[in-house]
Amino acid sequence: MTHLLEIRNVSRRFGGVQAVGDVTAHVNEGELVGLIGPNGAGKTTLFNLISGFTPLSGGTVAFAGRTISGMTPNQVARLGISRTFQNLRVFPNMSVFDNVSVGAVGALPQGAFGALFGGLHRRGRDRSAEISRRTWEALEAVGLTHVAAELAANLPYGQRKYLEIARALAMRPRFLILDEPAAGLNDTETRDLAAFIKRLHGQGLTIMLVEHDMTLVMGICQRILVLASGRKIADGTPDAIRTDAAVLEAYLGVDE
Amino acid sequence: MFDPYYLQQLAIGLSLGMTYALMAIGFTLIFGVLNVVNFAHGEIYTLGAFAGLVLISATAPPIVAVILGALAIGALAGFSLERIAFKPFRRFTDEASLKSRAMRESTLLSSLAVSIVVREALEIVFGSQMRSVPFEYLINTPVRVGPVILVTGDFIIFGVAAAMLIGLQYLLTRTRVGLAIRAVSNNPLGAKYVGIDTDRTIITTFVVGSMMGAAAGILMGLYYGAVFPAMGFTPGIKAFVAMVMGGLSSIPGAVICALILGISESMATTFVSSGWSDMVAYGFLILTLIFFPNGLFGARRERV
Amino acid sequence: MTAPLLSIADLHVAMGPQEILHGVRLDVPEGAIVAVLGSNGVGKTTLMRTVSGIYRAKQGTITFRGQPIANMPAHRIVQLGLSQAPEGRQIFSNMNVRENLVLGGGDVGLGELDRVLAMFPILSERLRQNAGSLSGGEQQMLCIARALMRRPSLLLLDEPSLGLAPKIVAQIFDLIVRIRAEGVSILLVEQNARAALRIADHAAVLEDGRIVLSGPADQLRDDPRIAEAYLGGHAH
Amino acid sequence: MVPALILLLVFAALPALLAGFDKGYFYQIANLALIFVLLSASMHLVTGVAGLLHLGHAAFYGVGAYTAALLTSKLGLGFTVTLPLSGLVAALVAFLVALPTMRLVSIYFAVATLAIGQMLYLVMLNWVDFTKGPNGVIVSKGFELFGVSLSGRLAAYYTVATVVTLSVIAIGRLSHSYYGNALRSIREDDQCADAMGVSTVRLKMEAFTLSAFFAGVAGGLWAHMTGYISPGDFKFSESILILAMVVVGGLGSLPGAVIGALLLILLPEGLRALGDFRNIMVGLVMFLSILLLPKGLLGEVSALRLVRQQLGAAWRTTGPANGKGEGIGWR
Amino acid sequence: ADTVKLGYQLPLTGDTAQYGQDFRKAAEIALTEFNAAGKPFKVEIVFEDSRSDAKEGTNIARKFVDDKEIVGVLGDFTSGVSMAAAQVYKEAGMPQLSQTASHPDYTKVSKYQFRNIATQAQEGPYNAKWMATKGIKNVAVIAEQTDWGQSVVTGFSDAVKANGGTVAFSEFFNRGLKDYRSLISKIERAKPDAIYTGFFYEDGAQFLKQLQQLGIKTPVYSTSAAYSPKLIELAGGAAEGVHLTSNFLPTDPSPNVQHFVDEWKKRSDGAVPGQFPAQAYDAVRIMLAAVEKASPNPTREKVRDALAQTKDFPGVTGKTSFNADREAEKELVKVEVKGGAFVPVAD
Ligand SMILES: Nc1ncnc2c1ncn2[C@@H]1O[C@H](COP(=O)(O)OP(=O)(O)OP(=O)(O)O)[C@@H](O)[C@H]1O
Ligand SMILES: Nc1ncnc2c1ncn2[C@@H]1O[C@H](COP(=O)(O)OP(=O)(O)OP(=O)(O)O)[C@@H](O)[C@H]1O
Ligand SMILES: [Mg+2]
Ligand SMILES: [Mg+2]
Repeated sequence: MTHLLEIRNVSRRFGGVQAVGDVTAHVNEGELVGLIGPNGAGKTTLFNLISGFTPLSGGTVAFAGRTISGMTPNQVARLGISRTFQNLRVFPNMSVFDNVSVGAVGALPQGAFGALFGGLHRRGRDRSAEISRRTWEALEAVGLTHVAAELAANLPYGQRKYLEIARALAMRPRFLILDEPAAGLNDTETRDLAAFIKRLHGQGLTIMLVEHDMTLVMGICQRILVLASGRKIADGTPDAIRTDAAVLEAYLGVDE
Repeated sequence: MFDPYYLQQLAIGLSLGMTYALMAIGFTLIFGVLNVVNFAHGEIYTLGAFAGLVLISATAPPIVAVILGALAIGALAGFSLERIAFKPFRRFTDEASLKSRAMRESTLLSSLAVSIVVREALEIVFGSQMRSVPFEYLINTPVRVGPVILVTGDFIIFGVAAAMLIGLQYLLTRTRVGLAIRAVSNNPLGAKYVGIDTDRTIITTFVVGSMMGAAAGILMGLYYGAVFPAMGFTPGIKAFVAMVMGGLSSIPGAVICALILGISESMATTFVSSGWSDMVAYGFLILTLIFFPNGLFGARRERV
Repeated sequence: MTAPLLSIADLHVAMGPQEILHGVRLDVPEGAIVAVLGSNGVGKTTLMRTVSGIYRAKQGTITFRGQPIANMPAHRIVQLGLSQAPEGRQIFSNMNVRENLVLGGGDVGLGELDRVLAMFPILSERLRQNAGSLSGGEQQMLCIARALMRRPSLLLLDEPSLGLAPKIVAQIFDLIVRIRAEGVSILLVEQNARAALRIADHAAVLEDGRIVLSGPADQLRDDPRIAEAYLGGHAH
Repeated sequence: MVPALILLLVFAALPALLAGFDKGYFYQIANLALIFVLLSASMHLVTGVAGLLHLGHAAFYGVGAYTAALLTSKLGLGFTVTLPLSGLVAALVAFLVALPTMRLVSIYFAVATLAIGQMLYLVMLNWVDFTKGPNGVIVSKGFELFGVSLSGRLAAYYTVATVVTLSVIAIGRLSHSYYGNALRSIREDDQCADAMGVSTVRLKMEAFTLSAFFAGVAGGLWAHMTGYISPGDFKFSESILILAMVVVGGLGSLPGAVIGALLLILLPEGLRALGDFRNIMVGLVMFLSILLLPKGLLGEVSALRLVRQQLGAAWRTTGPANGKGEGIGWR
Repeated sequence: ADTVKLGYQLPLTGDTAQYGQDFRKAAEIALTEFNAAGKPFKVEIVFEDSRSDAKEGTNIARKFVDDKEIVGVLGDFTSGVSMAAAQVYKEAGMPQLSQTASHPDYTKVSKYQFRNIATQAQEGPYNAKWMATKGIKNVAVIAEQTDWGQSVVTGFSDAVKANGGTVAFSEFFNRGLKDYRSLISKIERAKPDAIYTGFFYEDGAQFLKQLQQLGIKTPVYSTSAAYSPKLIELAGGAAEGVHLTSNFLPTDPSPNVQHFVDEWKKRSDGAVPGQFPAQAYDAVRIMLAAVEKASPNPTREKVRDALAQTKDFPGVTGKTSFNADREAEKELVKVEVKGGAFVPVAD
């Protein structure tokens, strides 16, 4: 059977650092997978390798049966993989609405022609309406409609996190990659976020997330991959991971 | 069998390149600390030349005094320029402004506006014609080196540029001040958190860079024997191009690219024609950028 | 009781027309760990930045060792012995790790380098690597390490555990306790309220730009309002 | 749409005002200002919206002007044909030169456009056999529409105003659309835009080409309006002038670009009484306006307001979902 | 009317302001004289700054055309601006007399365009002949890349070939080029007997200095455009021996030349005028004479006709007549730089 995402023997070196070494893993359609590991284990690098930001040193990545290694980030994105960044990257001088609409336009490009004459024929109008609708839906999904007109730079950190997620959702991805979505949120906020992610998952979205907040990861992920020093050291259910000796040693620390 | 003609052309190209390099050094230093193109650097260069000229015609001092005078004016001009055209834009600390293109290009344009005012003022005060430098001050006595003829100024410029380059490299990589300059250039907010007086660092850089610009101006005045308000324009563009081609942050890179520009111009004149020489220089630039999108010695873009 | 090391009174801070802090009062006694809690966007970072002199105070006083420092230039404040590991890290991404630390040392120099590197062994492996290419957590460690380089008498930590692995988080909190033992006072903003309250001596809750609750940390730990809002619904 | 209507109204009503003076001078300035409105609006697309510092815009203006001039003088074609061709040829040239350079970012992009502009200028100047080089080209035909002459004072004004208004409206639609948002995202963070599926290289190329198209149209207008063009009209300082217009008015804002152009064309004319000091004054006004309003006389209105208006309608027709994200069928 | 208005468009600011400023000075000398001469009417000149920018040049042209009292226009300086403005004057029937416009098609724009400058069609053959009499067979030609430079090269090269000489080398450089050494080395490789140059004094001085630096002794010939005391001031000893043509000699003892030179010196700290101010002075006086001839009640058309009839006008640049093409026919003088001064030579 084929998996939605298939990572085969992937590796990446930066000079002397083996950031990711020979990792093989997969994500099934409809799964919610966690990726954990110590700082510098290569989690973000792996995300970058999947989303086309970093070229592979070896191995292949396939999505929905198609090899995507070597594609540019926007090609990958248009296949339905959408991501957020570990360091928040919103478009500060654009409104919240406009920020999110970029995700929608990324997936449903409105060309120059459409922008010029879109109002004049049905297809163009439909396209614009569709983009508006997706944008608005994504904003509703994260509950940011009330600040749609605000400049993104004026949002507090927590709302920016949701903004970034909304932007990714506006693409209507098949596969969503979240890099430390809960960083900087307090426990209550993290709990809300966990519920939100779960809801997204419940609606059929495949999700992979990196997170250092174990309550969140253990609470919502169906399966967890563990990286350490660029290698996969474990892959299993939360319960299995929680007790895995190698994981305890490398990541969780003994007293958790 | 080598033809001394080509050697001569190469030497001329190198000498031309050195004149660009002389200006590019200060330009790159200033760009480095603010990451904004200082359009007024050409006017600093011109002011340096005029300062020297005024001194010469007023008191006919020894040449060292002329250079010192130019340096003083350069320092003063750099200081005022920073205060007038750049500092006011640092009053905005909110994120939207810091990351806004509009703010960035405004800073660039404010230096442009200042440069317009300075140039027009110079034209009103001194007229826009070329002014001659008394012959005893000129540094263009021919010198024959083997089959090649150069002038004394070529060696002086080489010496000065080399001294500036080595001095700055030392400053930037080996001293605390240099480290502070690089820190401010990289992350001004971060610099505040580690206790760097960003304002003073920027001013210092401006003063040093402008002194170098003014020194370049007076040297060029003595080298070509003519001083006029628009003299900074062409070398300014060439210095800008050299800086970007070299990779922005690398002063040696800017110098090397200035030499490449000079040589490509003289080679273009040799093999094509003088009218097209800039075409070749710009062609080189584009080619370089196609293969090295961050300049020859530029840092790669940061990871995402 | 001696005068507190840092004392903030009636602090108002505005960004443009909008006022963000409306009269904050907060003391950090010598040798104490003070935690500031609060949900997103209430102004914690604004408070920290104002203490460090990055933002201007519209009104109010901040005194450090009896000396008023409100609206003093940021670099002077740092030189007085008040370092911050800021939100967003603000490291020098185009410079290598060593240079970052050297800059952190400022005029105090490199005396602390070995000690600091011993606290963060990962960094000593990466001294020549560009800080911008470090992983998120590594950058966070660098940011804290840099602030320690000056041997500050007051350390401001804005969400130090952000992006760190659980094992490292535990280490960081141990570290905070350790450096307090060495005589460094600490003002801590933290989302991980549970951990923060465990190590803090005092704590304050910031809401909408005002301190709404403050007192000894163990008291706050048991306060039901805190439990509800910051500890995920149930105490401990 | 509303600003476009206002623009239309103003342009249409202006002659009533100018007629009061009965001065060819006012028409001349009005036409010139309009041409620069188009130039600065077209640069707005690249520099304001997509955030790419463009230092060679005047060259495409020149390509357009030369296209019109050479087609008229060599093939005897009239304005009706040459105007669209001016835009198309400029766009084509821009497309070709953009092919290798659009991967560049930030200042590297800027310096590449500087080089492109200078190279095109050198071609106009030095390729004497084709462009007549420094001799320039006399454009013997004025404005016309399918053979009907429009070179009377009023007719010429309306011709320029119509072309410019239509173009500015087109640029407005481009920048205040989702297409414009995609361009803006490149300005804000191109790597992140890339991750959102925005194909940055392609969009940069399109924006660059489109802006060259409108600059070319402006060139065609200028050629037929003055009747004589020479390379000096398109040198580097013109690019900088256009850039100044875009920035003074408010980078990122189309009305700002329009106002900036009007200001920097009208101001030097208005200050003629100051004699030799007028350019100092222009520099000072420019400086002060940037100093006091660094985000421009008119900051970025952003697509925001317009998109919201548009959205308001769109949203009502699709019907808002209730609640806070519950049951949203966003898949 | 008792005052008649003229317009003068010229660069008073910008990179070429030095020329415009000189023209204004020359015009003021001419105007003061005229108004002091007790004529039945006074003349007023409206000066407008074009910055050598075609945009501004056409704006000014419209402005002048609008002013019903203006019956004639002087200027502009560069051909580009003069040509652009000419399109306006042509349409409005405004006589335009430029002291310097050298574009080959300038006077072809319409019957309203006049110029007071020796064209290269005249100067080129004159110089070619001069060089031929000196036994120079093989020449190198360089000129600035402007419309004027273009006409320098064609006007001269054609004549050289017609005289049986050869042009060994011919190239254009961009105005304001600073380093001519590459070009000079290249010229020398062609081993010409002499170098013929089309440049203004700024470029000329640099060229001559660098020629000297490279130790090259090949004789240099140039046009009247380089004839300015500033050439010698800037180039110093390097200007020695340069051959030029001119139609204005400040040393000419004739009273009207001396009067102009004295007036000029008074207004410029004792500096001596060069070729261009002299042309401007004459252009203004030719225009004034035409206005006088067209009075009373001069109109644009009448001024144009009067201008066209200008015959043997006794100016400081010699006698000027306009031919049927409204080109000035000038008497040229041969000059050489000797001992730091321009000295007329017989041959
Ligand atoms: N461009 C680069 N040059 C050198 N080393 C790099 C580069 N990019 C990443 N690395 C190194 O690769 C390793 C993996 O980094 P990565 O960002 O993937 O870690 P991570 O698992 O996401 O960690 P964290 O949880 O801290 O975010 C790190 O040690 C980092 O220093
Ligand atoms: N530079 C600024 N310009 C405008 N508004 C700002 C600025 N800095 C902060 N704000 C606003 O002030 C409020 C408080 O922000 P602050 O960053 O201090 O919150 P915080 O408590 O640190 O939140 P977080 O937990 O997200 O870090 C927010 O609403 C934010 O939008
Ligand atoms: Mg990471
Ligand atoms: Mg914060």
